[in-house]
Amino acid sequence: MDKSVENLATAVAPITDGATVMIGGFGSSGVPLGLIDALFEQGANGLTVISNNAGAAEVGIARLIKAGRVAKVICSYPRTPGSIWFEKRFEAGEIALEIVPQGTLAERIRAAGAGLGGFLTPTAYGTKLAEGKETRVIDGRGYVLEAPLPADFAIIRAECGDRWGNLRFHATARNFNPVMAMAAKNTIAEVRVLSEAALPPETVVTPGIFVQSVVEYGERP
Amino acid sequence: MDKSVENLATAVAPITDGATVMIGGFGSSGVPLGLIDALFEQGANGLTVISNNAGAAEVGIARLIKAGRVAKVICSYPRTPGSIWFEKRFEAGEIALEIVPQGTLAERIRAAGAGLGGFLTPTAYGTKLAEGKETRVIDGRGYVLEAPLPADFAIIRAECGDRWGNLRFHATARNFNPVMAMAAKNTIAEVRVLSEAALPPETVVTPGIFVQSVVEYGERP
Amino acid sequence: MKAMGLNALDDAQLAARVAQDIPDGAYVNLGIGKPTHVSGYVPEGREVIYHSENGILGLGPTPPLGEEDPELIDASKRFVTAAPGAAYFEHSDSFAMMRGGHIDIAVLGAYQVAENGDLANWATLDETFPPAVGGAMDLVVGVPSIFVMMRHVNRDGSPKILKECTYPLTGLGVVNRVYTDLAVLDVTGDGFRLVELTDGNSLEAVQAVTEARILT
Amino acid sequence: MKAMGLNALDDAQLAARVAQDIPDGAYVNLGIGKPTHVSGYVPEGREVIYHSENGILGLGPTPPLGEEDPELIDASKRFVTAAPGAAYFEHSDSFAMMRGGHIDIAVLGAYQVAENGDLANWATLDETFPPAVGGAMDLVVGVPSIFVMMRHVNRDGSPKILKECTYPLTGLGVVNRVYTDLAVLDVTGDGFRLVELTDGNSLEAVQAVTEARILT
Repeated sequence: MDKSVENLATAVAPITDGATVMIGGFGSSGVPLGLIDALFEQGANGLTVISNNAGAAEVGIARLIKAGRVAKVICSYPRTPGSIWFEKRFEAGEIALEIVPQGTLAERIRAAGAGLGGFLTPTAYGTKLAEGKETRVIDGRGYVLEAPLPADFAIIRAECGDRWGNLRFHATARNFNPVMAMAAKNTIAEVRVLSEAALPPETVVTPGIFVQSVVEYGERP
Repeated sequence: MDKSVENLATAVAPITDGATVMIGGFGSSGVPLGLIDALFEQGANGLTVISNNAGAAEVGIARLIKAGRVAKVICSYPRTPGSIWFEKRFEAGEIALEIVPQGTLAERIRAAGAGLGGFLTPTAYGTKLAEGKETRVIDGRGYVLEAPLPADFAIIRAECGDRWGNLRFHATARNFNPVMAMAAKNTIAEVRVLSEAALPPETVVTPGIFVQSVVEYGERP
Repeated sequence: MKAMGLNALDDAQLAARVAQDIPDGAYVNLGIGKPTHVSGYVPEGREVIYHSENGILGLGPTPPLGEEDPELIDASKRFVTAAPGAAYFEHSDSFAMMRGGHIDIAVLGAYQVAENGDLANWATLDETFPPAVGGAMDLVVGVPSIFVMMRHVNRDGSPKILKECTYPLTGLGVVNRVYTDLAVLDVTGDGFRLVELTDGNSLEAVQAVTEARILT
Repeated sequence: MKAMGLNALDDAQLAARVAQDIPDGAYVNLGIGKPTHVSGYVPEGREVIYHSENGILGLGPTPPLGEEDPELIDASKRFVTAAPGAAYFEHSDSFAMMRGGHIDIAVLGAYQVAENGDLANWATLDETFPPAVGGAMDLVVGVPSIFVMMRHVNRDGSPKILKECTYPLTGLGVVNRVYTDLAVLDVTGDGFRLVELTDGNSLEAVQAVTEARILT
């Protein structure tokens, strides 16, 4: 079994126009910048992006948004300092936005990966973000029913991977990358180091079953 | 911060009559045998035990069941080869049983630990184990609504721990131990090695926030 | 017991037959009992990754006597090893793999299979035994290809391949293919369809020990 | 801006005041902005474990210049270090800690707090900005002690401590205690109850800049 692919362009080649793409990272940590740039070059259009933030300055997701390639963003916090391109597109009505509380975002992604049909969470109960959603009260506590959030692709970043697709992360660059790997039909992982040897089984954070391809990209953010 | 306690007896002292106790392990792997024996000596009675199996021969959970200390078992598979004491008590009507599919058991435990109010799972839809439960069909697929399963105590086993309560496991002895740690009000961990130094943060599987006390018990199963 | 007058594969032959249909690169969960033996017969050159519900992906062969790790076991509680590329994980992740559709094939034993794909393999009608389900119900809802591997008939000669299951169900409409000592059958929208007969058996003879109709 | 004629703590004094109420051994989440500074004022001898939503428990002090790890940041995206006993984890585990009641105290900023404990701290009524919620709604439902830390009044002198919030809510009835530059107030079943006044302030003067009634 060898899930490694030669370069970033090959890795992102399957991503089609209109695809839903999860993009790992939180702030600038754990963002698959190599894959995002390759996706920029590749040209896919009309994307729905699921990510915690909406990019900053002119790099990463912001680069895709600036180029008008993103139709919709599903995230918890689009207003990072420097997220000028998201704000511009949003004000102009050129990009759709679904705001999801961060923990609900992670849990909806996990539910998709774990084959669940939804879950009840107390988060956002009684607030604007629960409007139009089914709710119920259990033992005096209010809950919102949230649906799983799957994706066609996930592009994620890890510190180290092997040819079986096993991944290990560095510090807080772990963030959304493991849950996103679970939830996408096709998960593409950029790794700082592609290990010749198999990762020791005890140290694996994302087991290879959740990863369809691995590509080395040595640069650090 | 120092969550280590001196011995097994001190560790299990808080467990009261009638408590709900999660017990980690799958088969004979990852079972906190030292803590179970200490609980046997300690005397708490009328326990509800949540565990994958119901013990075998006369050790572990089977020892508690033999002594008539367990009022109810919530598990997926009580009929391990050699689970004679469970079967005896069950046939005599001396122990209550709630059978939960294994994945639903793990997920209900996790839901309790994660503060969720329940979840929809396709598992058991249309079967005897979904009888009396709320169901719904989403996109043509049937789901059962399952409730979180919390506990007063979890007694679990890990390979290595530190005074902050951080834990690391060995091979398939990991199993239910990490989710149970999340779901109990008071989690007591037996560790083969209590490390003087903090575990490296990248290698921690169960973060110390989920563990209230740690006790060294060097013996292997 | 063999069905009278029919050619029947023995357990090893049946395991070898199933193993032929496990492709290179597949993620596979093998159930307790007969299915466990399938891994020994997968043709050379195919790398198959075996999952066990208790938290390992990449089960390797049985360890040599004396080299067992008591904390490295499979779902049957047998000692195993970790193959290259293996990973350990906890139970909720393990069942996310099963329920979430990440495992390609599960091979399971069965008491009964019905022509609509219903499977009964966790409880009989005998109420003197406490029920025990384990991970069977999670596997059948989540894994896209469910292969059943069993004797074609019960020891008393009664059929296991039925119009409708009489035992409590494990899952509804979940079985894709049934491998028995007498035949291989696919479950289709119209019912069981013959894939192949064990050499020397006639369809009529196999149909005679099968309650459900076998389409060709 | 200070409320006219009142003695007001500066940001450092306010952080120090909050820090006094963080007990030894507590698991604490500090929100973006003013709350971030609380950790610098926790009295000597107390070991407090700081959680950050992006996957670390055991935040240590800011690293020296030039020794930053670009992949080790907190929720404010500032460079941090890992304290002894720290652990890294992924997002769904991080929010299980928050939502599941495992973190003891969260210190948050606020636009508005109401006398029933309602909190508004994620959106105003200005619709020209895209909304952004982050982890605030998860924290307030899950953490048993929610401390709000803010100026007592807005820059224009209008009250932030209200009978009812007018901005979109973050959570309903979630705030336990409010620390401002002018006073410390507990949220009780009957409304706000005075804990202490900043030295030199009279209750009357503080009440005059507070919409909700302050009980004593």
